[in-house]
Amino acid sequence: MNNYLIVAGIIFCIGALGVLMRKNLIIVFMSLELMFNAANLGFVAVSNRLNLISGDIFVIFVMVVAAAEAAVALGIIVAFYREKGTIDMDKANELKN
Amino acid sequence: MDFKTSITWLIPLFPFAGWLLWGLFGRYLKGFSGYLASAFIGISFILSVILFFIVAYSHGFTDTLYPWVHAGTLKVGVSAVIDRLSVIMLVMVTGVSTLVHIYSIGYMQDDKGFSRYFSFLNLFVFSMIMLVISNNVLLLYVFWEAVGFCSYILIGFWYEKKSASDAGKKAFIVNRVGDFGFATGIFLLFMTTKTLNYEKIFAMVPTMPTLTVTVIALLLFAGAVGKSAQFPLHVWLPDAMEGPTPVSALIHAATMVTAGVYMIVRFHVLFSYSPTASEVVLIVGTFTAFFAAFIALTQYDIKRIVAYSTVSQLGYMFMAVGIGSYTAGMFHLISHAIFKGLLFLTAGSVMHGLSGELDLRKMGGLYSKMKTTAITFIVGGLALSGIPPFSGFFSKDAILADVYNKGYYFAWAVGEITALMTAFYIFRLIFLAFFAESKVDKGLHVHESPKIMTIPMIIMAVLASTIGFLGIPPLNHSVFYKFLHVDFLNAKDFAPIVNNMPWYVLSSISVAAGLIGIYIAYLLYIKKAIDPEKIKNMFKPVYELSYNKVYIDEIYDFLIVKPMLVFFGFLWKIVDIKIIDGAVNGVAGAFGNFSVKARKIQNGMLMSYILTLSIGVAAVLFYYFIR
Amino acid sequence: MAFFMKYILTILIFFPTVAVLILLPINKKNEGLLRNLATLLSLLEFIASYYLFIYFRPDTYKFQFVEKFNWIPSFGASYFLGIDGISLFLILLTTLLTFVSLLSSYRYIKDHVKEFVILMLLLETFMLGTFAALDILLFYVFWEFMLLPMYFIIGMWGTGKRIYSAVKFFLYTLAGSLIMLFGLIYIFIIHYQQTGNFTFNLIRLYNTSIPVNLQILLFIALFLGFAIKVPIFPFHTWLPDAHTEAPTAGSVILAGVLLKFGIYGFFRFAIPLLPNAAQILAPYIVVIGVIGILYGAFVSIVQKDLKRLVAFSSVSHMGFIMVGLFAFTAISINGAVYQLLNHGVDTGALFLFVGMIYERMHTRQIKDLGGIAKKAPILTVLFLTSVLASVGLPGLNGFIGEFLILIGSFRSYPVLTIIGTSGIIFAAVYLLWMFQRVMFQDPHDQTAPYNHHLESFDDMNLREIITVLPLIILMFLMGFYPDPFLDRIGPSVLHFLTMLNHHKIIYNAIKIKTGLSNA
Amino acid sequence: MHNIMPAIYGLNSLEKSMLSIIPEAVIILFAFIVLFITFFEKIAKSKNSYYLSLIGIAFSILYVVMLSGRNLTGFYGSVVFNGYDVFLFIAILLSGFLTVLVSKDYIENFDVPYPEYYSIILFGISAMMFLVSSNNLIMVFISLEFMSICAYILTGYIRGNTRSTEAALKYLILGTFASAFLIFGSVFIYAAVGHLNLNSIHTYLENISYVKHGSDLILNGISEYLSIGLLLFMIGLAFKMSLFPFHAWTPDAYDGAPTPITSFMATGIKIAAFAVFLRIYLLIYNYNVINFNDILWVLAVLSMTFGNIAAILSTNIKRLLAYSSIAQAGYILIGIIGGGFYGYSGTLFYLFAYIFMTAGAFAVVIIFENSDIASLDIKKYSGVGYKYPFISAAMAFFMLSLAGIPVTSGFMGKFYVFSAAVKSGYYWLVFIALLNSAFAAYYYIKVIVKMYMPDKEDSNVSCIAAEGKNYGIVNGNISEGIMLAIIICLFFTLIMGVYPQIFINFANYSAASLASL
Amino acid sequence: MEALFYFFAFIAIFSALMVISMKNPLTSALYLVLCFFALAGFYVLLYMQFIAVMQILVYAGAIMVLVVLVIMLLNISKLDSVKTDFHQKIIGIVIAVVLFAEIVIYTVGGKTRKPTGEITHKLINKIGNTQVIGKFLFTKYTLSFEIASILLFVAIIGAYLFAKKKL
Repeated sequence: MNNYLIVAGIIFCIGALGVLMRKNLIIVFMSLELMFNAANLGFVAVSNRLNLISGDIFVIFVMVVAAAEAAVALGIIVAFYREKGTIDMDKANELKN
Repeated sequence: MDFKTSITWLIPLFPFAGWLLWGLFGRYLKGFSGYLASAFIGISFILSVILFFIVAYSHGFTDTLYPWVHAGTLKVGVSAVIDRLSVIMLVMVTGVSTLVHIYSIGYMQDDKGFSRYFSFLNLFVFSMIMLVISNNVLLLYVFWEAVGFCSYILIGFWYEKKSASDAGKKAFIVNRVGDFGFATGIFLLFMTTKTLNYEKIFAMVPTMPTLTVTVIALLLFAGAVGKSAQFPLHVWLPDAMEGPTPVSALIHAATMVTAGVYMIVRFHVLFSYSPTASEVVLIVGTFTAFFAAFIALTQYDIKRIVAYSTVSQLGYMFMAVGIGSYTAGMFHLISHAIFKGLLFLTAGSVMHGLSGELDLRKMGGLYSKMKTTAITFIVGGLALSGIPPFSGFFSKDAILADVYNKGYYFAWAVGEITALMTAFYIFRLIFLAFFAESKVDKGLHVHESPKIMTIPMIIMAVLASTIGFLGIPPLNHSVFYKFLHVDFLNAKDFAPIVNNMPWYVLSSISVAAGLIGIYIAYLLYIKKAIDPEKIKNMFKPVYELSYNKVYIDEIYDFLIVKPMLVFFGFLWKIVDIKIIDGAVNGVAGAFGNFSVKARKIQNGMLMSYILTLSIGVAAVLFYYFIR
Repeated sequence: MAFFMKYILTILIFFPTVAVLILLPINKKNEGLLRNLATLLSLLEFIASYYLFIYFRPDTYKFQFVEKFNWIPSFGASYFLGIDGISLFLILLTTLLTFVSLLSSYRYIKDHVKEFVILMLLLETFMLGTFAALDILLFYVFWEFMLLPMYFIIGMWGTGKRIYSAVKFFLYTLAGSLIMLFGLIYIFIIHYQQTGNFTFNLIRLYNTSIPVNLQILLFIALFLGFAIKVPIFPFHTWLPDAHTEAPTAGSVILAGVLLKFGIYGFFRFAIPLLPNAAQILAPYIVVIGVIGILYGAFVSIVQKDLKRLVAFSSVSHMGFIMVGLFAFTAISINGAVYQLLNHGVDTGALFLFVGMIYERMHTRQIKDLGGIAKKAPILTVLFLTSVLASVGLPGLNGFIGEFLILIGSFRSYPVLTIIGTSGIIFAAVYLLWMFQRVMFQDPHDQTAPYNHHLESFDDMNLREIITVLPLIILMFLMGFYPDPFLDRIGPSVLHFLTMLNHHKIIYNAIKIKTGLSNA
Repeated sequence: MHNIMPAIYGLNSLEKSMLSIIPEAVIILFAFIVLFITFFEKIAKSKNSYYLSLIGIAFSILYVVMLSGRNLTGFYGSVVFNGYDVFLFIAILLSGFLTVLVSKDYIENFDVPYPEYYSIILFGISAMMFLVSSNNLIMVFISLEFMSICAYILTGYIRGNTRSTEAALKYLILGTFASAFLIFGSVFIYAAVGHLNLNSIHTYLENISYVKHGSDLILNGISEYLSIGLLLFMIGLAFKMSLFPFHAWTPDAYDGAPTPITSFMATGIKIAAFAVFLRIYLLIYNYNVINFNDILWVLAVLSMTFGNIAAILSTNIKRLLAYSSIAQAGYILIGIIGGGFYGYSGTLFYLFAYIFMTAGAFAVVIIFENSDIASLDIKKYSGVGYKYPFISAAMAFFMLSLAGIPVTSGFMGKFYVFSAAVKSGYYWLVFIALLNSAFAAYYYIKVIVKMYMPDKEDSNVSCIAAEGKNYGIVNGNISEGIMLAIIICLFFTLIMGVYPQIFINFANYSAASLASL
Repeated sequence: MEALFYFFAFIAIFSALMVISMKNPLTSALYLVLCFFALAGFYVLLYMQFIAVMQILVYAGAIMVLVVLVIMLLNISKLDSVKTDFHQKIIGIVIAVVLFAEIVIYTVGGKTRKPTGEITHKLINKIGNTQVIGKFLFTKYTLSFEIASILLFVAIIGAYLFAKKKL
């Protein structure tokens, strides 16, 4: 049982590492998706272990949210690209201090 | 209020009213205010005389006008004590004041501050009267300071002159130094006795520990040192001569400066229970007498010479009270008031005649041109030198005799030497001013003063030559002694008479000293038997010392004033601005610096924001680990 | 009339606010009307406040003219007003000085007149409220809001580094107040823990018993708040800046009323709420007070700016008052309270004169002044009077206060008092020296260029004379006849000491000192 | 099969469920109505959407008021509606109302579609309300995300404005990152307790046996997962509450977003986040071995200190307010830490007070942005106090309220939460908070200084130089809406400072329902 | 089962690592799809075929297609060589490692609650997990479901607002 959670944890951390290290917004976004998926895995595993179904339901909502977020995020990335001509995270530096 | 209390309160009322009237409406009264002021004081004088006789033929009394300060256990009223001591002072103060007022009408005639002058002169008289009659220490202290204030105002009367306003300020501040001691004495007195009323205090003195009494007495004496210009606080008096001359006569010779002596006499119970304190009084008095006379020897400013002689004569008075001879002290106080007042008035007359010239080196031969002035001046000089039958002879002799008879030989010797020096310097002045060949500017029209000035001078000269007879028969048998001694019965006889040298022996010595002094002056300045310059060169260092007033002012300046100013500057520039304010601004600045740092976290880089967030996550999770 | 007497405190407090509402619709161009109306209304307020004096009963220590309504029941806060002998005079002083400073500003305040008079009147409301509040929360609300109008007055009409000064004044005192608030909340909570109900009622909070160690901490918290307001050395540095840069009216109010709040806070709040701590810490505070006396005096001596000199003299005077208050003897506290009033009158007057000189000479640097005495005799005499009152010349008010403080404190702290007494020498030094340089000094002196404004220096006009006259009269009245004042202060002071003595831990130690035992 | 299924709703129970979400439903309804306006090109540009939104919010408030006093649970315990919700619904709706009011002036300066804008605001409001009333983790998660997505869209709403887009981008990346932690945390909570419903979790934790472990009480077996889950969950919420160090998005997003939206974020989102945190805190966090107050303590101190210190040198008014909102979050947290009925009531009171002072300040900022000042730079505010007396006075008042000067709601709120914390023995926390408020006053009064005490050298950059010339508002007049918003804010800020008792009663009522859960 | 678990675990972790380390976003995307498939495998192992299918449909199908579309649309096969801040990278790695360590330590150390639920995988298999999920989704979680729909709707509006060049 813990194995699943450990795998979930590892994937979550890899996702976090990706967010931390990468500057390409698309890759960062994909890393975020990884993190969400890690949580999904955890939910399904726990739900299975506890003989419950609510975790699985949660997963469905996470997916919905992920989809919605993907739409908005990609929209913003596109808009950003249109304005700056790049999807480098560091170019978002107009607002500071 | 019966008759005598009404009179008591009327005496200060007149000058008080005068102050307000001339102060507020002086500009409408013009020259008239001088006459009115003199009249007011004159009335006070007459009332004082009446009161004198009332007291002389019945007994003293106390009266409270209204309750004044009432806080906690401290209850003080505006109240008066009328006994023989205070009536004598009253008569003296109002009498001399009346004469000086009249004199001033002439002297200040053309001054544009005429009304202001009389206003403050009246205020001074009021304060002095209140000082004399006050029945508790607080009231005494109030008017003690008030006379100081009037002195400040009147010294700085011609404020446009920097030296005048400086002198006024100096007088006030030096007096404050003395008052600081005086105030502390009052605090201690109140702490020990829980009252400020004279009678209650005096009733408790015998039960108090000697040390306490000594400390209190010495602290009070500090006030007297300031007010009566004794060493080391004498520095203000010579400078005070920047004021109008009648002011010098009234305040800096006759009345205010004697307040210190009066105070000690008033507190005789306290002082007599502390031989140590009395001894200090004696030492300070003796030293000052000599010291001031020494400085007076070489001065050229006539008013300053007379001023130093005042300091010196006050020293004599302190000698007297220091050995418990309160009547002798008071006697000298009265006679000194008259002859010194006279000297100042005449000096003023000289100035008047010479259009304000004060330097001896620019005078000479005035006798022929202003006879009245000269003669009255000589009367004063003789009285000062202690030549019989002038008053100074009787009063000074009474002191010196007591000093000798009570066994203070050294003090006596110093007193005699001082007497010699006194005679010398005052006659040096007389000879140089009136008899030596004239060095007056040719263009100056030298003239005798108007009647309004000379008449008070003549009256005073007459008094100076006659008042001494109150002092016969000599010593403890005199009229004066018998009259006043009643008030001193409570005093402890701490310095009993140990010798019984006949009075005439001692008197002869004194007179001899005086005559020798006069003779030396005669030799030097009239006969020119000895060249003064030669002597000057012979004793160059001593001469310089005397001429520069023993450098006391310079020493004060160097040791106290300058270091203090540097220290204060340090406090302000370094401690206040750099350290305290610096700390405050430093804190503010530190926040500014933090802000710069904090804003670096917010550098606009998404990467670093993610990093911050992750660090937060790691830290929060770590908390669980170390919990 | 009955209504008036019943709610007199509320009416007095909020009358200026009503006055503000009256002034609001007036066009700001109409400066004359605004000025005159505001001054008139403040005069009315002063006259109305005189009723307090008339109907005040001097024979009791109890709070009078009490009004009490629920305000925030959840916190136990109420609208609770009342005055005793001390707040009575402080209220009178406030109404008087507001009138005086409004009258004094006719010449100085030239722009934004409307804002100025409104702020002054608002300030008056809050000052009065602070003095009358007997509910801690209410007190605090008034106390802290009071900073604002003052802050605006300094910042908007000040001179030189006015913004720096205003901000410093605001932040410094605010920091103190907030630390004080901490202490007050703590006491409030302790009372809740002991009795189970919330209350901010001061009289009930007096009965809270707090462990001594905690008391000391809390006292330090309250001390910081009040000490900064007083201000006591070394928390004084906001004062010279604020005073120096503020407009005359601001300086007058600042010195005359605002500085009183610190002492008032000690008297009303810090000491009775934390009596044991107060007694334990008193010696240290007296030491600080004495340092303040001397420090203020010393630094005043070397000041070059006229206003700054007067400001530092306040530090010195406040030192005296602190010594008097913390000596805990009936006499010294009477003196301290009396001196509080005196300081308001004297320093207020000094600032008025300084302001008049500044208006005419356009400089405050002492070396650039001089020769004024010749031009303006009335100014000279009146200025001298207030200088002397400040010096503590007998016959004027300053003396009585100082003397009572010193003679009272001497019992408790002889050595310190003697050191403090030397302050009276230095007071004479700095004030007289200042006076001499400003009024007498030869204007053609070589040390500074000739100030051409001296040519057109005119003597005080009628308005200015009326402005200072009440203060001058008070100086003499309070010097010659202090009884009506001391009579009313006395019972409150005695009650204050009795309260202190009820706390028995150090009862015996201080019993002898206070002089109550043989009163 | 039937034994594992939830009971079928009766008609009554469905009615009750519907009743419990009526205020949200009304808002959503109006959101759709507003959105439909888009279809009609002609009226799309007009003010209809603006008025419709206002009406919708007003209706919703009406329903909340009508429903107040009821204690409803709906949708199998997914949502609850009780006094707590009444309070917060009104707070959120007012915040939304103010946002809509101030939006019109601002949004008309840009070439963007209006109906969508208002409709998304309405959706956001409904999301917040769902968040507040949600009673299981799924609801919490989904409404939180709903709210966030609305916020992302609104933040980047000004198309073609690089600042706006950048703000949205930063907000989105960071927000999603934080959400990931939140959801990963819920995995662990779920693993530990096996429930998603907050009440069930609460009941479970209440009945579980505690084991003595050293000096700690340890929940039987599940403490590790529960703790880590709660910690991660808290991070997600702390992000929305913008507590240091999860604050990083705040200044940038606030700065770049359209100003009305900044106001919306600063008030609505913050309140909703605090509300849900408070609920979960009370139900779950209280029952764990970790003393969460220790962490919150540190977060509160760091937030206020960072917020205040960073704000000191800010010259951009929106950033300044953003930093200030971080600091304010720290103050609000003190109420939660202080705890107890008193503390929760204080927190709610403060939240309520906070809406009006912040929204008011932003409203003034919008006016200034639209006027001849046309800048967010505080330096440009030099001397506006004389030019716009009323608005400037209002601004000064809001600043003072934020600084916590008496006679304002800010003081009462601070006083309330601080005394609650003192009551619970958090002396140092309160002490630090008070010191913080002391130096925080600096930057609040800095604004006032600029407005009323212009420097001489400032005069060339400020409008005061042009005093005398008849400068008007550049982009049309100040509309009644924004003035109304300012007046509402002023009114509440003043009344809550002078006579707060009614609001305290309201907060008490609300806290009582919260505590009775 | 064990073997399958480790197989999927290996693929999932490996592909996840590749996602974050590939230079080309397109490659990353493909690895992400791989990762999703591995996760779907996990779900199957956990008797949640419905979720597995959803995973493929929603993530691999919808979201990833969207991502790839965007990549293509923006024509950014490679990021311009951006200088990465070295010490930021170090700190990033350190933090990630710490996070990783913490999460793994806690995960290993913790225990779940004892299974008390009734919906065992046998039951699910008996009824069919689509039906179970559906029953719950439309009863107990109706409201969430409805909100999710609105959420998607708003997200569509948002995406449309952002992505459209000109309205």
